[in-house]
Amino acid sequence: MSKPPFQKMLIANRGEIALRVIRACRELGIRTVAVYSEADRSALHVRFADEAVCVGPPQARDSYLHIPNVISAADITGADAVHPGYGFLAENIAFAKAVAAHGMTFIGPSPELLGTFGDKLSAKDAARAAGVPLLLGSGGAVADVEEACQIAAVVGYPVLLKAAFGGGGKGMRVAEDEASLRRVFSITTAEAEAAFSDGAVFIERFLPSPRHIEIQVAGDRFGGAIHLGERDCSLQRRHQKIIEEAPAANLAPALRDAIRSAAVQLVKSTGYTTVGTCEFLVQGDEFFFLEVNPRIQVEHTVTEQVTGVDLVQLQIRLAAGDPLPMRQDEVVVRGHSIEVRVNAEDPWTFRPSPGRITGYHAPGGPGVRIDAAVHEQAVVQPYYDSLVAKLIVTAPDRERAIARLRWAMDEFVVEGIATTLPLQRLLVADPCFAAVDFHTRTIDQWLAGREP
Amino acid sequence: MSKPPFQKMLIANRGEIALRVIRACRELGIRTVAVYSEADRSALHVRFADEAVCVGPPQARDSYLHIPNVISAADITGADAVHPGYGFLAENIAFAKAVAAHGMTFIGPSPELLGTFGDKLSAKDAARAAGVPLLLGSGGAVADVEEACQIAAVVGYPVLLKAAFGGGGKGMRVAEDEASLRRVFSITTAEAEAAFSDGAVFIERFLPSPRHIEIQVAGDRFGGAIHLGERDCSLQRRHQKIIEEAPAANLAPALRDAIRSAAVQLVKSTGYTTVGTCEFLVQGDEFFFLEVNPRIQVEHTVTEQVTGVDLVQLQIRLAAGDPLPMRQDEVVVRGHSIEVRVNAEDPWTFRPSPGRITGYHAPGGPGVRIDAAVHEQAVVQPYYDSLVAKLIVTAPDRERAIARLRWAMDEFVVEGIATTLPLQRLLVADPCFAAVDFHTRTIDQWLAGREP
Amino acid sequence: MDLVQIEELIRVMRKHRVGEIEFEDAEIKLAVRFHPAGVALAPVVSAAPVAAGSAGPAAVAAPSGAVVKSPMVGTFYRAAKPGSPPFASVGDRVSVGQPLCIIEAMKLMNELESDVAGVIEEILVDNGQPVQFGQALFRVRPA
Amino acid sequence: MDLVQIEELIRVMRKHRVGEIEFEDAEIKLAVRFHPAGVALAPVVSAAPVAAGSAGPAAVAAPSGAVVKSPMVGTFYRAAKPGSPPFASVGDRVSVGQPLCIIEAMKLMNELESDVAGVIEEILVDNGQPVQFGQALFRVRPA
Repeated sequence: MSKPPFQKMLIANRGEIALRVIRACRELGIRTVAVYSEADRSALHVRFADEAVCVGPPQARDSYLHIPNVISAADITGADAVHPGYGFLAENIAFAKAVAAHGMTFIGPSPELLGTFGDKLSAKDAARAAGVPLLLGSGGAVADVEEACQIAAVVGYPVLLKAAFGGGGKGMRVAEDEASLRRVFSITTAEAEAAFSDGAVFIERFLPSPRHIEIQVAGDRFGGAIHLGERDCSLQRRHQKIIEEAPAANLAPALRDAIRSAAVQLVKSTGYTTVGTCEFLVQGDEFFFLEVNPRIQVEHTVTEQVTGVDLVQLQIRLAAGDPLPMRQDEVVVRGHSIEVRVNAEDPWTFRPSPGRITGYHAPGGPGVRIDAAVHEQAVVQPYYDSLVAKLIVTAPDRERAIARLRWAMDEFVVEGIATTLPLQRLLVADPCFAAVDFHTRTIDQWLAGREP
Repeated sequence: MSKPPFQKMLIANRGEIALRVIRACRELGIRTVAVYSEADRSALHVRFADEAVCVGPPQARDSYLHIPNVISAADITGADAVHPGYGFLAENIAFAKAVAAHGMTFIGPSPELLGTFGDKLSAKDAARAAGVPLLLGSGGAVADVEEACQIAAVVGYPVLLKAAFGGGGKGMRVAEDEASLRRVFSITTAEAEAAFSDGAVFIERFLPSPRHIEIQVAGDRFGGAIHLGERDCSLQRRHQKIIEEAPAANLAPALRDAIRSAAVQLVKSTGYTTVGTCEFLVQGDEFFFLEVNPRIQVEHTVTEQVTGVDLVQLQIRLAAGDPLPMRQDEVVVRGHSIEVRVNAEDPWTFRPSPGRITGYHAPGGPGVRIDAAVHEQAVVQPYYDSLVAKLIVTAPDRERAIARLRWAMDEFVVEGIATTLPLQRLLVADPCFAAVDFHTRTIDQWLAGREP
Repeated sequence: MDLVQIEELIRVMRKHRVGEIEFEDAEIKLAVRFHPAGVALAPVVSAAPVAAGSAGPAAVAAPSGAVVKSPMVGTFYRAAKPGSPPFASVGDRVSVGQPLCIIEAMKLMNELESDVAGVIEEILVDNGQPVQFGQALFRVRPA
Repeated sequence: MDLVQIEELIRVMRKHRVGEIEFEDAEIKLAVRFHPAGVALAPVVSAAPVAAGSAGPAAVAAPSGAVVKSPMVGTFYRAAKPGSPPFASVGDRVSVGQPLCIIEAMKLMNELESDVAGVIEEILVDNGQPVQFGQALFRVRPA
């Protein structure tokens, strides 16, 4: 086996992603250090790492997000690299800088790149500079209805009118044409004034039924940049992805190629030296830049399944300064993979459902991969995110992947807590799923229609 | 999806293979009927099948092996096909005939083929007729020391002298040359006389360090026959396989091709119309026919992993009369896969260790497949075989598969019963495993050396 | 062994007035002792699960009838052939060895004989219905 | 087995008036004994968990000292710098707010002040040794 890229990796995370990184490190010959809060003493990432350091009480801000304790844990164990996973400190510039200041390697982008992509405006600037299409809009608050109409004429109807300080779908209105824009403008500003004490509104082109398509990318220090195909993550509940797949189905080849090329172009133009994801919205035959996530993502698994590339190992090797181990034409997408996120949440209200898992059986068999960090009698803590397990199925084609997913979901037993599985079983059984007839608002609309 | 090959499948088995068949049926759109003994009321194959029928008390001979009850279970549920799994009734000619007599399809070979391969002598005749090399020997008991010497001269030294009624390694002696054969002949016959009340002895060429190589084959009703590569199952403990892999490592390409061709030739010559395995012993650059198993095998999984072919679905489709869905040149072996059989046995004495599983965690993550039918609080019954779970890892090459297997075994937790995992962890960590320096006697010798 | 099981053990000890138990297997080692004073147990009246003792603890839930179960998998028929009178009906008095029904299995008609004497209280399976091994067919009040 | 379960076990013992339980498995070894005074148990009427106090059985394992724990992850130093005398040694009397040691974290020296007054009974970590969050550093007998 080739020389390990690092000697000892501190994993600044918990749950399934901590286990995922431990597994990658074991294959690379890197020793591992887990960190844990007092609530996670008996967690699997603590059990399976070579060493473990308690970094604080249960609350994340005092433990997993507590930079001095996490850095000190790396210091006292002599780690030479730190993997942040996703969430927690993964996109924290201060943390990335502290890791470097302590002579360790941060498994991720440079602090500069974190800054570029952490800020929405600079990320859009980077995309614009790379020639990547952006969703047109006012950019900031519009002064009055006349300015709104001028912008809308450029953006094209329908447009979305959005309270600057709104959120969660509140204070938004769609205008089909100029007359309707003039009509709803005053209502929306008045509502915004009443609800948020600020009447400022934005204007943006409205996409009625966009798909969320994201490209997995990777770059090295030698200017190399490739994509590893796309994922379709349109099935979201209030912007939270719950089913993802690779490749995206029913995407016109020309459009698919254009999106992939745009992502590689963007990565190349920013001197990107790690793995990451470029996210886009796709409506009809158009696509628009959304954001770049310069880290490993929850749904990286489906890309691993269809490309055969271990993205976490690739990420670690790139951080060590290795060149990309393959050319673009060596990346082959083969088969179809679907991931279902099993969250400890009420399937209809999405209210978190922490507690003890009293019964647990994960499916196995051909084409089934489980990334989880739970077991029977494990406690899903109320302090952290609600992801319990990822069920990933892979088959030669999408139809067979769906057939596989159906039995795998039926075999997945989690007792003692509520999970999102009942909702996902219905979604996957719905003809719209097999027909790829869905977009980012499908689930919310479906749930809204279900309520009465 | 294409039309299901059958409407309803009765699965005349239990444990992981019953679950494996249920999963294949679900993907093919076939409804499933489980059978179970009174000891298996809460077994997973009962839970995950569409229907389940109790066929008798715990003892296998009164339930899973009780042909009238199993056939009646198929009758009363209206099944149109019966899958026997492996073990139990899988190679029982009377059962295969009864299934056909009741108008159902047996998922396996015809009763005639079962007969051909169920009898050692007729199987050897078939192999000989197909031009497949056989291990030379006396075939039957030798009359006296002079005949023994004549045969040994043809067979070539060293030869193995074997009491006809011996077993389990008793009453066997190796002779290096004629002088030594003359010396041990009288001792062996006398011992056989004393121990088994019959002094009859066989003579056979002795292979000092053979590897067990088997070829996965498949044939259809239209004369088509292909192989799906080989497996190396040399790591056995008293003829019980405990670690298997595909493809076989360090096998000279010419030898590998010769074995594969011999297997296909054998299948073709017998009009084989199902999936199965041709087993061989390989010593140096020679190979010798051992037997044909005309059924799905425990270790079929590693072949599935490296070929991407679902062997159970293929077996079902062939039984329905479908032609082979691929040509030989479309079978591509890609990557490397290793299976570890986790048995409920003392790892050193191999004494069965039934009981309740009080703690259970199976590994997950990239390249890990688990075929099991247990869970925390499940009871491993004393009535049936001791296989608890199959851990299968797959990676781009053997070195990475071994690295993956190591962490996966370390993460595999089974509490409350003893399992073979501690032995297998040592074996996989031993340099001889990475170096492919092993044969069918390696484990027994290794355990013998360990004893004092 | 968990708390529920330990409490169950204590209940069994109380029921049988056992003063001390020591237990050990591969997994656990457990000892439970009531105080030798012995009297300590006598005055317990309230709360506790049992109290039963004094009167006649063995008067446990006596099942009201015997059950005849299917010894095989097959199809249940109440009569020898369609149109024939049934072998047995509710209210009939049956003796040991008397045919109760037929189970058809593998195209063979197997007469099932009663292994109890008594009165048929209930027939639990409809004519022509499939039955599993061990499935309850008749409830018989022993006589 | 955690505190909640132990308390539950004690409840079960009281409910059934069990005098003594010893339990051992791969992870823990536990013994619970009510004092044999016997009388201690007799007057229990209320079923409630406590009542304990009066007699004296509740004089359960009073921990002999307070423990000062590390509030951060870092490296433990007994003195301000190499060669300096340690802040505190076994037998020293310390007051609340008095520095006990230094925890070096992210190259910063953090003085740890005592939150109890008393006499240092034991120093649980060697000089220069790494410490985790919540790790016990000093045992102090409160005064």
